[in-house]
Amino acid sequence: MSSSLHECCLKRSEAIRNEFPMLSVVENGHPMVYFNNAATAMTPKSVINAMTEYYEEYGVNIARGVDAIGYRATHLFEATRVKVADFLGAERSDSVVFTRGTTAALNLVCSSFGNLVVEAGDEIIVSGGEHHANYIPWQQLAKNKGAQLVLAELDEDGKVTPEALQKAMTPKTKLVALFHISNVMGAVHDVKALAKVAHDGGAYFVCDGAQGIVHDQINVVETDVDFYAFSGHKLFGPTGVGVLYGKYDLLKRMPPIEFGGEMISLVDVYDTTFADPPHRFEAGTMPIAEVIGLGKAIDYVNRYGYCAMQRRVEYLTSIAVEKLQAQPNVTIYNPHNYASGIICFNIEGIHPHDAAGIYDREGISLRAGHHCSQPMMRELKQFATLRASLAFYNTEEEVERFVEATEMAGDFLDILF
Amino acid sequence: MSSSLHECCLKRSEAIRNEFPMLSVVENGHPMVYFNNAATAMTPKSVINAMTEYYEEYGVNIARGVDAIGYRATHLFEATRVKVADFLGAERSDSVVFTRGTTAALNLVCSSFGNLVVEAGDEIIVSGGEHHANYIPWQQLAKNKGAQLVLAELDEDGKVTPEALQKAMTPKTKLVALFHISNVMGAVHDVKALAKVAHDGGAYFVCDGAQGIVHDQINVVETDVDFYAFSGHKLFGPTGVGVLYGKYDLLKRMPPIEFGGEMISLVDVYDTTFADPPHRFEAGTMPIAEVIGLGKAIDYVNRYGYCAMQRRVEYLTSIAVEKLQAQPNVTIYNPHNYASGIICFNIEGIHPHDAAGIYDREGISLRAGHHCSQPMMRELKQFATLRASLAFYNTEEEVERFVEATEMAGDFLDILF
Amino acid sequence: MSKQRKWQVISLTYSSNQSQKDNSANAQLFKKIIMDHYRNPRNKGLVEDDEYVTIFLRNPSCGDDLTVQVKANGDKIESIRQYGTGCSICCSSASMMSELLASKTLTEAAQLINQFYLMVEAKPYDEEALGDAISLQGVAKLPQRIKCATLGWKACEEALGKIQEEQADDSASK
Amino acid sequence: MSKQRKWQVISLTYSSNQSQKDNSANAQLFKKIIMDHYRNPRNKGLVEDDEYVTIFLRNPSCGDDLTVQVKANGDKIESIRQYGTGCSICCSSASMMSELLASKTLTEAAQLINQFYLMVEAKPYDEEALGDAISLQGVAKLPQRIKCATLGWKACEEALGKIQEEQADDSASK
Ligand SMILES: Cc1ncc(COP(=O)(O)O)c(C=O)c1O
Ligand SMILES: Cc1ncc(COP(=O)(O)O)c(C=O)c1O
Ligand code: FES
Ligand code: FES
Repeated sequence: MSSSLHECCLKRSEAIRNEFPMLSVVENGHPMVYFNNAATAMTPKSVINAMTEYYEEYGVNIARGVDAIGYRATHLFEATRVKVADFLGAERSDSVVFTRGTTAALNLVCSSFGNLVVEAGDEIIVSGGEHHANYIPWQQLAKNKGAQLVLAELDEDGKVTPEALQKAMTPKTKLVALFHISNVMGAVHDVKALAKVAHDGGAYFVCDGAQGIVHDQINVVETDVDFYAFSGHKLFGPTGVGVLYGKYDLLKRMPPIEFGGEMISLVDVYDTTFADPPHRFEAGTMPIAEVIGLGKAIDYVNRYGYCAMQRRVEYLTSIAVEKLQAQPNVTIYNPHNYASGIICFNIEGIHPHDAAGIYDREGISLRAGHHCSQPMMRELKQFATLRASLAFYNTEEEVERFVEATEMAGDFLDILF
Repeated sequence: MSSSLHECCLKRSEAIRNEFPMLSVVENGHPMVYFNNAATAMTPKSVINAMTEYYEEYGVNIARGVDAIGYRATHLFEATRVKVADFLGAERSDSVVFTRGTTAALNLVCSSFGNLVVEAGDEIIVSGGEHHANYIPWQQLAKNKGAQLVLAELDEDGKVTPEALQKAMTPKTKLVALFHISNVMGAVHDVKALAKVAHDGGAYFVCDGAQGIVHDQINVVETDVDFYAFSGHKLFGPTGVGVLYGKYDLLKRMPPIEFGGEMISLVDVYDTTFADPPHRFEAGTMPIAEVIGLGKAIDYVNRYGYCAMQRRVEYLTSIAVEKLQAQPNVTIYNPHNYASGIICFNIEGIHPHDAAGIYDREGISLRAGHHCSQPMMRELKQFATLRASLAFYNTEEEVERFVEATEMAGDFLDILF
Repeated sequence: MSKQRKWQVISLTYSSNQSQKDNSANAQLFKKIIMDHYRNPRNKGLVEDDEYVTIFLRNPSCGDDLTVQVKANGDKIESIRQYGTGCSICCSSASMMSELLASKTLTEAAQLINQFYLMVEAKPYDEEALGDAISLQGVAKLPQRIKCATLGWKACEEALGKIQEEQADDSASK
Repeated sequence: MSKQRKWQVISLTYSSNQSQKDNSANAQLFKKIIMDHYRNPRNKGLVEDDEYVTIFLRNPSCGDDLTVQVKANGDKIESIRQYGTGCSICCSSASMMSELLASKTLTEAAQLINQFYLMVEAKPYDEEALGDAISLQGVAKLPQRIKCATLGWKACEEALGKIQEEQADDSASK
């Protein structure tokens, strides 16, 4: 990580801000403050340019035929697989499957692997802090199989401790599916410890890394997760692409769930033999530009280094939390979780969407709603919350403006006039 | 279609060539001749720019919250749905589901609808001319259900006539899945007549429009297809996006097959109620930039008009076929199918990939292989073929260079030196 | 302040060219009306009564929901109830709707609902007819909040449709 | 033309600075060698014999496939058979492989396979050792065809691995 910037440099660096074109957007007359990074992060120029280059210079299909232009596309596509594997600390690149996103990746594990291993009477453990993408698939699988969905207990920070997971485990537990970082509470799981508890109890461990990949370097070998999923668009990459990492011997056992071009070995009239992983799970034309763009996003993260990004996010989040806490009508549901840049809060007596209207008027983009986690809302006993989510390219001034806007939230009807 | 260009204008128009940056690529020292349009078409600037604009100006998530920037993204995304519906002649835009591509769309129909309606003992009709994406899903469904996969007979052009379909129909036929235009033979189906035969026999009709959408305007209401699938990247749009059109009342009956954000209505601990179509089938973050790009591609096609494109493709294909036929060692498997721009051929005694090497050296990009249709290869009794596929932006000069390269194919070992 | 009077003020303000000051006076009035409906919602709370047609609607863009109950007597609306979780626009709008449409005929109600839709879509509409609801005209410049504002009206529209269906069924079976 | 002689020509050509003419003469010779293996493949056709280890490999980028059979006696290869559908590079390469590796020891064969990989990846390799196969050195500038050229060698490599496994098992069980 020798090439990564130190915090001080990062702070001063206009260069970083220039790399993200969306940072210059003016929203309702104000330079936009984008505090909705946990929904979708901004995309640096290098990623956008790489995709434009694909469409302008070698925008062809991959893995089909042997001409030079097709080889360039195929090569860059497959080189990205290697890059992703390195990024995750995976031992082999063919344990990296490209998907449409985290949701598709988790659904793939569930409908293929889950369907294979879970039987009636088994138990599947999730938490109430899961995003719907890591909750509903398991819930539906349990329902269809006659298995039992079990919710591990959350502590007050919104995470499952290894002890809590241990308590939820029984001899019937077949699989544990938990987030790496929560998208509502920003809680950070000790993935390695949780995976160990699961494995020691004879269960598989699936990790939803949609938020985790952004803020916390994962090593799939050290943590020993069986599956890990994430999306491009949250990691400064494009929409339409995501990754499922799986241990190769597990992938190897999994049947494909989509059928089409490039995933077959031999198609006979009444049956088909399928290619090995990862291609077995990559039917049809892949999101080629998007995979290449994701590779550039990973280059970007590697260039700056997790360390510098993390420090910056924690710093910004801590001052935002401190200033918000000074406002008596603000309730912060996760006052201790700085690492993810996520602040989950409400303003007393003001519907979160009404408050969001004021933030919007002030050019501040954040999110109001259930954040695709109705189970978590139930745990918080809220219909909805506000969520500010910060990235390393945000600034103190932006935090200031955010806090000021919070003070105006009571005038929510003003937006109508 | 008043704004579409006439053929003469189209032919002369440098402007068109300038709209496709990839047309200026130099390949192995020659200006590239791209005759691989059936695999993936080139992307015009307007499409690339629209996606860049998304990432630079409003690259946020959709359908979440109510701020202005999110509204812009959501609005453009949903406006594209209306545009696609209009383009297909569909009556309502909520019968348009966005997917990762044709393959994902056909798999969705198969695993959700097919799984719902097909029972043991039923018959599913496909043809040997299908792309794997419209063959293997049905084959596997039949296998899993104990249903029977039936192949309708192809005529010498490589298509199923309404009479041939009629012959294949039995009272057990539950579903018919056929291409609109074949990706190997370029044969064009009479979709309306085939759908009628299927419906009269009490079966559903699924149409694979991956190639058809490019060359033949479809009206889903007039043809009365139950489902129609296509990809963005073949229609001058981006990778990573496709469309499933379905009759709304059929979509309404279908269970979702992927679970996650934005496709739910209410998530309870042990069960979930799902949103109405199309969102029921659009779990998680969609390929937002790609959908917006697809909308621009449709604008592009609408601007020029099918009519002008078709005439141009037919004209270029007919001269290419004529000139190839003058070469004694060339066998053309589909000498009568000009409409699709697809020429399926082999050169006697030369492995298609060896020939492709010479074309590549000459800067000509075409495809060799089984074209993701091993059943069709069996029908042709070939391991593989060459396939040139032309688009309206190709030129007579390019056809000339293609024919000249064909004459050199015998020197295929030259590429090694 | 009688309803009558409110209407006058409003139509006055909106039929002439206004100074900045008038405008903000107007805004103050409108805000008061909205806040009043938000804090003291009319016809809030549901009833268990088979004579009511009940419609549950969810706003997909935020996840909030609203239930509207309508009871008709012949071609006249007798009572409207409403209950839900929503933002100020949604809740106040539902309250205004319930007040405005109660005791109207089915046809009149349908027309008023349409007028409301026209207003929030920034199209010409009949200001005189909408009562308190014209205080929500600012929604026209917040397209992303149209769904909030119309949720109650949509629910009522669906309820009216159902009532008419039922009435048609009844008279057919007679 | 004896094998010995072919090697000489080749190593000569490649150890000195060549004129354009030498180069093209060389190309002509290489082409002849490749074409000869393509048209008259050595050891082509499979046998039904349990003493052979059989490996079937598919080239995923084109769908072609190749089957290689290897029979060993102790640490020596006794016979190699090959059969498949592939392009000229694939088929000729498999033929050259079958000729070169037959009668080598397992260790020698493994080393030669490695030399071949080095050659097509444009890395330094031992020209003297590869026999006719050096005629395929041009593959090094066609990365998209490396899979074609190496398919036969990969299959043989897998067969050798399997043979060694079997021998290890055998000696363990003794
Ligand atoms: C006829 C046909 N069907 C289906 C497909 C699959 O499309 P995609 O790879 O975009 O999913 C193709 C493209 O190769 C095709 O030509
Ligand atoms: C924790 C978590 N899991 C899963 C997802 C789903 O990701 P996507 O919408 O990219 O499929 C998200 C994003 O919203 C998330 O935050
Ligand atoms: S934000 Fe939910 S109804 Fe207005
Ligand atoms: S092209 Fe298939 S092996 Fe060479």
